[in-house]
Amino acid sequence: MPDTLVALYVFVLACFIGYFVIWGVTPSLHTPLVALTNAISGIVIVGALLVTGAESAGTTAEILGFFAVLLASINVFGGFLVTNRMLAMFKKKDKK
Amino acid sequence: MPDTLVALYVFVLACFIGYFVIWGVTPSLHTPLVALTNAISGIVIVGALLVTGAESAGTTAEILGFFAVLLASINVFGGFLVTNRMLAMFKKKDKK
Amino acid sequence: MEISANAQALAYLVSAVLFILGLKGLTHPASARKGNFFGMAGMAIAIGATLLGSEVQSYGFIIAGVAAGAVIGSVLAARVQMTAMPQLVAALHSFVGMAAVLVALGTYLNKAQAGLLNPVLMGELSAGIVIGAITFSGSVIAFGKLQGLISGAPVIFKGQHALNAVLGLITVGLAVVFATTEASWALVLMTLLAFVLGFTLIIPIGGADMPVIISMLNSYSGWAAAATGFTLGNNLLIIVGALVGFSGAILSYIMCRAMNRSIINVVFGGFGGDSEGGPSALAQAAEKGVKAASVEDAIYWMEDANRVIIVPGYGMAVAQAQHALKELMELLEEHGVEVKFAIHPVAGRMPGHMNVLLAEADIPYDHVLEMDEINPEFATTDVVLVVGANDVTNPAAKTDPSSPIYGMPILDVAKARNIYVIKRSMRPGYSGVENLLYYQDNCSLIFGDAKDVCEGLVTALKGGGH
Amino acid sequence: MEISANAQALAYLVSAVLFILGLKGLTHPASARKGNFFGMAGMAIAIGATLLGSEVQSYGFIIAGVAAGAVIGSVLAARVQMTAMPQLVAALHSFVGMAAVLVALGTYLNKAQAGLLNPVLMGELSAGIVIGAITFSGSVIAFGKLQGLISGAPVIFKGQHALNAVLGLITVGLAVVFATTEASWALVLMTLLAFVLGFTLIIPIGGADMPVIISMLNSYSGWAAAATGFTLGNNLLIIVGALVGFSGAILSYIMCRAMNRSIINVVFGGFGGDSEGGPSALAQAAEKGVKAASVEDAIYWMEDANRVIIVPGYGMAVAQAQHALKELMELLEEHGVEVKFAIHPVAGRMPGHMNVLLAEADIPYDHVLEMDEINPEFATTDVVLVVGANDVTNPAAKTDPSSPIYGMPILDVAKARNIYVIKRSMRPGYSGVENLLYYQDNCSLIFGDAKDVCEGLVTALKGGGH
Amino acid sequence: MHIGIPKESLPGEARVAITPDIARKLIGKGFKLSLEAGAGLAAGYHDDDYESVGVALVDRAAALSADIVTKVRKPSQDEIAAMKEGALYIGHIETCEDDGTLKAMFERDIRPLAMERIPRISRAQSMDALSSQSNIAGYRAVIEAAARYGRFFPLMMTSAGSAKPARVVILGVGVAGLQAIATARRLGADVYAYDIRPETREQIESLGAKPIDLDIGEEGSGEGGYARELSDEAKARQQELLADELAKAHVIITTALIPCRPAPVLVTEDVVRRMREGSVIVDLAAANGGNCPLTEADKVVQKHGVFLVGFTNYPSMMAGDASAFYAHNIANLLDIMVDKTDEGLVFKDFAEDEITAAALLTPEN
Amino acid sequence: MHIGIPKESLPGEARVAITPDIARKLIGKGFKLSLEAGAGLAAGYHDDDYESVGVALVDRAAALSADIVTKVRKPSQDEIAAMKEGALYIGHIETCEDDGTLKAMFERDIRPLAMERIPRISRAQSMDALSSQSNIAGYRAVIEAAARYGRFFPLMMTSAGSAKPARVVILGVGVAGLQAIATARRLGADVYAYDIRPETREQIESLGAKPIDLDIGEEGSGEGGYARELSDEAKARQQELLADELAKAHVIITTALIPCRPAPVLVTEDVVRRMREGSVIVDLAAANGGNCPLTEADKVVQKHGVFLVGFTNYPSMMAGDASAFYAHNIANLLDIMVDKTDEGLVFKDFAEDEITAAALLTPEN
Ligand SMILES: NC(=O)c1ccc[n+]([C@@H]2O[C@H](COP(=O)([O-])OP(=O)(O)OC[C@H]3O[C@@H](n4cnc5c(N)ncnc54)[C@H](OP(=O)(O)O)[C@@H]3O)[C@@H](O)[C@H]2O)c1
Ligand SMILES: NC(=O)c1ccc[n+]([C@@H]2O[C@H](COP(=O)([O-])OP(=O)(O)OC[C@H]3O[C@@H](n4cnc5c(N)ncnc54)[C@H](OP(=O)(O)O)[C@@H]3O)[C@@H](O)[C@H]2O)c1
Ligand SMILES: NC(=O)c1ccc[n+]([C@@H]2O[C@H](COP(=O)([O-])OP(=O)(O)OC[C@H]3O[C@@H](n4cnc5c(N)ncnc54)[C@H](O)[C@@H]3O)[C@@H](O)[C@H]2O)c1
Ligand SMILES: NC(=O)c1ccc[n+]([C@@H]2O[C@H](COP(=O)([O-])OP(=O)(O)OC[C@H]3O[C@@H](n4cnc5c(N)ncnc54)[C@H](O)[C@@H]3O)[C@@H](O)[C@H]2O)c1
Repeated sequence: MPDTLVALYVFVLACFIGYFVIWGVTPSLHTPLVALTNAISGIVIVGALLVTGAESAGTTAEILGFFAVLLASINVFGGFLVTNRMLAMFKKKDKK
Repeated sequence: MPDTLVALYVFVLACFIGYFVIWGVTPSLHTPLVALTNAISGIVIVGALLVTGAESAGTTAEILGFFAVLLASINVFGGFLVTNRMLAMFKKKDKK
Repeated sequence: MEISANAQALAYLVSAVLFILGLKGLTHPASARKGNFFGMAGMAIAIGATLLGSEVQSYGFIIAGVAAGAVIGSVLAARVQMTAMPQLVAALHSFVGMAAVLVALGTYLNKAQAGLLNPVLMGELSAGIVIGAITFSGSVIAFGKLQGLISGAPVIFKGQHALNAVLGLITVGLAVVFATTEASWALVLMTLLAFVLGFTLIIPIGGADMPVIISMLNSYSGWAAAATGFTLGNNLLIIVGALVGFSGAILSYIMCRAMNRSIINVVFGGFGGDSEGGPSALAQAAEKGVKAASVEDAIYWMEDANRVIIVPGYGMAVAQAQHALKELMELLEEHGVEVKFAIHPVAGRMPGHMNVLLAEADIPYDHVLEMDEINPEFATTDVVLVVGANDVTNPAAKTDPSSPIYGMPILDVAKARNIYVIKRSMRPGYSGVENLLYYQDNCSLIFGDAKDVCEGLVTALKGGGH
Repeated sequence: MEISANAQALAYLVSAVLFILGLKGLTHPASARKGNFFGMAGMAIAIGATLLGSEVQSYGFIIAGVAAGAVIGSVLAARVQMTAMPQLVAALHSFVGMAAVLVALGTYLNKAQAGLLNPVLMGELSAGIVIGAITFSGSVIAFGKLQGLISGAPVIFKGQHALNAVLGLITVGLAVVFATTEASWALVLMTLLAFVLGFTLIIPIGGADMPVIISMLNSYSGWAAAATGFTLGNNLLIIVGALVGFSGAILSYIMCRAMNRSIINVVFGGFGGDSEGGPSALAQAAEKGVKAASVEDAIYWMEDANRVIIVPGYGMAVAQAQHALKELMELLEEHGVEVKFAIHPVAGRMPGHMNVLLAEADIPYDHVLEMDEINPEFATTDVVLVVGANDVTNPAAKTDPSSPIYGMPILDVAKARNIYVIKRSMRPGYSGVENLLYYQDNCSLIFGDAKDVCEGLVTALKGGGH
Repeated sequence: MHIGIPKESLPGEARVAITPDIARKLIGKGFKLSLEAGAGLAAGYHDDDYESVGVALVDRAAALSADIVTKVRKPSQDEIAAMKEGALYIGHIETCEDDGTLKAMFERDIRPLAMERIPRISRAQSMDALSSQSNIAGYRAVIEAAARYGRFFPLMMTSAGSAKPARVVILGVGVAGLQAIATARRLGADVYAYDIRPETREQIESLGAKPIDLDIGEEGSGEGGYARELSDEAKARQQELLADELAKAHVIITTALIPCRPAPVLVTEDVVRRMREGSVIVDLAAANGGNCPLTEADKVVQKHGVFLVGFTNYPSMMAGDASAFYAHNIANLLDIMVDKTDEGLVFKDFAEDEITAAALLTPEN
Repeated sequence: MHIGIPKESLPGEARVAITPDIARKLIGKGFKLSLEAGAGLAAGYHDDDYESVGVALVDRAAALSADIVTKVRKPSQDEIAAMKEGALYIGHIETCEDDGTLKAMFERDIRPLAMERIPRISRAQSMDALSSQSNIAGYRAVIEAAARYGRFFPLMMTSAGSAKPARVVILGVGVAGLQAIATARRLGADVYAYDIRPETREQIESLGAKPIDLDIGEEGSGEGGYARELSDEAKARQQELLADELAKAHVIITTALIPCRPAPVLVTEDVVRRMREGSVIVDLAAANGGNCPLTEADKVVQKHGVFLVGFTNYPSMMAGDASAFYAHNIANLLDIMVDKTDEGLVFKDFAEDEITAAALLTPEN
């Protein structure tokens, strides 16, 4: 199968998973869930790495890439930590 | 990506979909759902077709394949029709 | 006409999507028929794309096979009695299992001929054969049990789990031998052992658990298809196989949960003891030929009914289920269902027992009718829900002069279209006589405390997944 | 160390699986922290595998970028006030959007240099740029509104939808021009227009709807990542992008449903009229700075509480919610929660109003306490559920000598750890004065008819998804 | 077939054996009905109502000389004397103590069907006047108690302080006791109940009240759903164990009866002395000596600060519904007694049906 | 500060102004209490109970000569004469019709705090004796009705036929009316209610009863939550529209009052005539002329077959709880009237607090 077709397969299947995965989320977790999804969307960092680190990358691309890496990693680190802080509020005491 | 890896990707993603897809099924649909899943598992017919119709197929393979096609298509036809019959019982009258 | 590999791959993708939508559709009555249709469409596209692809070159056997299969399958499906459906599904399963075995063997032959064998491939082949074979013989046993050819009783023997474990290990060992040495004796032996394993795995399981087992075998057949997909490098088979495999497993789990059984217990028949404290209400009912039903079954009919009559009795009072009944009434009315309460003059243990409790729950007086007023209405009523009443609904009072309650006027519950009775057990009511109502075709029992069950009805009526 | 493409692909698969499990984990409080951990692990594996792969050859910029990003991100996350979380998330979104734009542009430069451009690729690039740019400027607006830099009021102007449609069409047109002609002016113009589009799409939307919009922008950023994945032929980006894109969309939908809003209305701010009959309860609450909560939020705290005190008032009587409260009490007790009813001497509209109704619902007398008995207990109570009571909980009676209810003894509800108040609107009670309780940090309002909400609490307490 | 309905002669008896509704039904079945003028008045049924459904209004003598005479209370010697020889009498006979009523009837060849003898089988429930009237007594007993109790029954938390709910104890959980439980619960009292028959425990709970458990070492279930008399030892134990529970009560309603035996003493004088000023005891067993020895039949007395209500005829206080129920019972009984033939209605053989066989008193049984 | 509690002198008045419980509280606050011996007996409170909490048992004269005299009912001329000059009197004064009571008090410089003048504001609710006693009247009215009604209140389906639920109509939905609704509903009656104040509609429903809607073309809300008098035209319309609803009723409980005005006539003689034999009307407005003109104050009469209950003092029938509530009201009022200083308790300026200002009657107001 050509790569584009593979990509399509993968894309379609992933869409279904995206559709199914979060039904039934507790409303109090809506905000943390948004935060986590946001952190995960920091996955563009992979793209940024590939652009920046590519052998063929020119300086312009490298600089663009640098900023992309910077922004994406702010998002990645900030996102996960924020999620963590939100979830910390959800720690419940044990019943006596 | 080599084919086997693609297959693995596809398999893993499909497993997730399989996991998610039927939660929340109404109990009265358990049996029809089993019947439909059964019909769908008749998809081995694709394998059977490929074996039987392969250019390289020897007679033994062809005969094996013939039986495989036969059995699988009994399943396919029988399965969908049975599901249909079960679902027909679920047709409810309209309220006056 | 022949289509390109890309076109075929696209068609397969469409087909896979249709199967997913099909399964999803079957989770809800409203979309179920569309779901089945999606399934059919997916299958048609899959078969069409395969036939039009470049791999398939000769059509003789195929046409013969499909034609014969179509005829046999359609006839079977059309002819079978509704009550024999489970058997039919079991039989169909065995076909899939056998087909998977045959496909794997055929692939082996083809690949061997083309000199394309390698350990990974042979491993995949072995998986296909073993799972297919287990599916086959397991389904045959299930069929036999359901059809009554084999005793439905669980066949439990000492060391059964050890035996299965040993058989399983040997089978895996043989698969390894085959994959690494290409020894065909290993292939043959493995195949045979797998058939035996299917037999020993399923034979211990009792008839009551067969629905779960069928779903489990379904899951196996999915995995077999997926294994076949790996051997053939066919993504459609992989997707659909995994889909069926995983959803079948989940469905088995869901069914167990609904029956309040542990899946481990069901799948490894006779594991641990389910049997403390005498036979369960369900078992007793099964023995007597009385139908047990779930809350969802009752709701399914109630929410679409024009009229539901609720018949409360002493059990409602014991369970103090009146408040839950009030809520049920309100919800049903929101669904446009007319709800009435039918009060037998001697329901409960004191005159007016039901009236006190229904008034406490604020059920309006105009919903509460006496026997004489309501009796003519039962015949045109869609669903009667009997909540902990027994003697006052017993048709024996009219038909059996030898019964101690003969001559007592009763509520004509028996004449309704569907009757659901809530009680905890098969024990009789105050008068100690058996209730003939429960043996009627249109009557099912929901076992449980009246309050719990009524609350369950309320939840189910509100519920409905996504 | 450099890893093979296959190893990298496997690592990517593992990473994708971890992301899926992470999202799934976040749907339930019990597994949420594990979910976040899965997400982190997935990200670490993804970054590691990428860096170790053969494509990445120079590390200077990368290390600088990651290091700086890590510091900035961590500091931001650690410093931000809990109340400013939504702004932070919006800001982070804008970064992802911009990163996606930059990556697409960088890819374009790299590919152009390597002479690998083709229409499909450029189409994918355009998609990445446009979606990324919309995400960026949209998020910036959202940030501004939340932070109070821009007015939170919906900015609705005539022809707004037409304008957006025209802008959108032109952008798509430019993308087509770019993909077919490689004209870089088209690329630049398209990028700029996309930024504008993000602005015009989000500016009309009111502050109250921002949570939904953030989730929606989240979804956009996912699609941007997926588009990038297509350009780079990177399956991980595709999977994760699709995952985030789709689940974000679903989450927006779920959030709208929970708020009883139509998603169309929210996303296209000011579409159709949501505005018949004055501002909604929620909107009013938001304006006044009162927290609204859902049934599930309350249940989340209640089911784990040691003690829950229920304070019924006239609203309970109006809604006739006593039976639902009884059921709630029973369920909570099954969960091991101690439940008490606190009766204010003048709750309702007649002496003993609450007593009559609670007795009707069979709530045992020993659960029903008078004000003087129960007041000392509030301070050590985990959750107080105020059901249609208002004046009798108003701290103004103690603190505000100018209040008409000053001097009336009240229930010390305000001292409890968590307070949930069920009422239909922001309207005051009998005395017509505003209740200061609602502005406390530990108090949230659940809007709705008391009976419906209490039944909802019961269902939620029984429920619990899969 | 001619049914006569004389006016009840017992002082204070307000019921009537047949109501206009039931009269219409019976006439429809082919009976001829004659009512002593004014017989229904005390129960709220006017002569006009009877006349309009076809009942003949007659004088006392005419009413008594019908083929079938039906009454609520046992016939007086005068009434027996006024009846036709060979007539059928349907009503209570109250046969426990022999006061010559039966003898007088048998002498005049009058066949008495005793309503209190209807067996307690499912089919006979609709003819069971004991149940239908006990039910009324149970309800009414609570109303009387509430009317005599100087406080609230329900819990009431008000800005002028709280009224604690009345603690009501019901002794004897037969038909009357159950209805008393239900009614007291309705009014919001805190209700406890006790009976020697163990099966009543679940029944008490089925009305939302709390059973009192005593271990008296004996079970009290007798025949036909009735209780049996306890041994003296068990009686003493029961009194002792009950005392503390009862002393806490604000209202006690006793309904404990054993057929044709003096009522068991459950509330001793000592208990009465320990009860709070203004408490109320309603003793439904007053006619049979009372479950409390201080009760005086047909009177309300205050002793040791406690009101003792000793009425013996609660159904008559609710004569409207009580008569309607009783008339229903009579009509249902008549239903199984006659056959419709071409020559009109004829009696069946009373010995053939277990219900009429049990209710019909003959010199032999 | 010395509080005297004389025995109520009005015939039939069983309440007492202070109960032992409240006496303990007041003594704890620093008051000295003297009770006329036997003052609490009729309400079930023994002299011993008072003595044990520190109340001095005194004779009538001593009780009347305290600094503060508190009673339930208005003071008689004798009582006023026996009081100390300059004393404070707390109790009902019933000031609508001027019978010289106030004049006599002012002459002797006695300062009367009228309980019925307590304003109906949130803070004063705990001192509002009108409410606390009306509440009791509402409950009791239903108990009286049930005791006089010869049938069941609840629906009862039995094997001896069904008793239909009593149709109860409550007229006037103030404090008493609401409690009557609640109590009748508890007993299982089919309850309808009507008031001219439109806000009562929701309140009626909040107790599960059914509001009766009439279009009389006028709204009845007056000041302070009270009703105002209707125009003659509206009155006539109201009577007419109500008639059909009322004629169907089996029990009517009327509570419609307008402060210091004759009670509005809601149940006409014609309606009474149309009601079923044995129906009951309890007229809580009997003291003010009655909502039904046939009612006779303080009597139960039967007219046109309907029982008319005209008692005027229901709280006294439940003297135990009524006294407790009243005593609570008094204590809460005393609470805001005095300051604790080193020299013991001293009165605050009554004009400063809107409650005491409103309740204190002076020659000027
Ligand atoms: N009304 C009167 O005045 C009076 C007086 C005395 C006797 N009786 C007699 O009582 C009988 C009344 O008839 P009925 O139909 O009301 O009652 P019934 O015939 O006694 O039947 C009650 C049923 O409720 C079920 N039950 C008990 N507790 C339950 C719970 N917690 N949850 C769910 N189900 C429960 C019992 O079955 P499980 O145990 O399997 O749950 C039983 O089958 C008649 O025979 C009548 O003659 C009536
Ligand atoms: N007890 C007495 O004797 C008496 C007599 C007269 C007056 N009062 C006065 O009445 C008040 C009693 O206090 P309270 O706290 O019980 O009542 P409240 O202060 O009147 O408040 C009732 C609350 O219930 C809410 N509500 C009404 N219907 C509702 C429904 N169907 N579902 C959910 N909520 C509903 C209302 O808000 P929404 O409209 O936003 O839903 C309102 O805020 C005091 O001010 C007291 O002085 C008492
Ligand atoms: N056809 C039927 O099925 C039917 C009809 C009517 C009544 N019954 C049953 O018959 C039974 C008796 O009813 P009843 O009301 O006529 O009884 P009853 O009037 O004879 O006695 C009243 C109650 O007093 C109790 N009692 C007697 N001695 C006692 C003692 N020492 N201490 C405490 N309690 C004592 C009895 O157990 C009984 O429950 C009930 O169980 C009733 O359900 C059945
Ligand atoms: N502090 C407080 O907030 C407080 C305290 C007590 C009472 N209240 C309110 O004061 C109001 C009056 O209470 P009340 O019981 O003392 O009133 P009341 O005894 O003066 O009158 C009883 C009822 O009769 C009604 N009525 C008068 N004329 C009528 C007519 N022609 N037809 C029908 N109904 C008529 C009145 O509207 C009133 O509801 C009530 O709303 C009560 O809730 C408030």
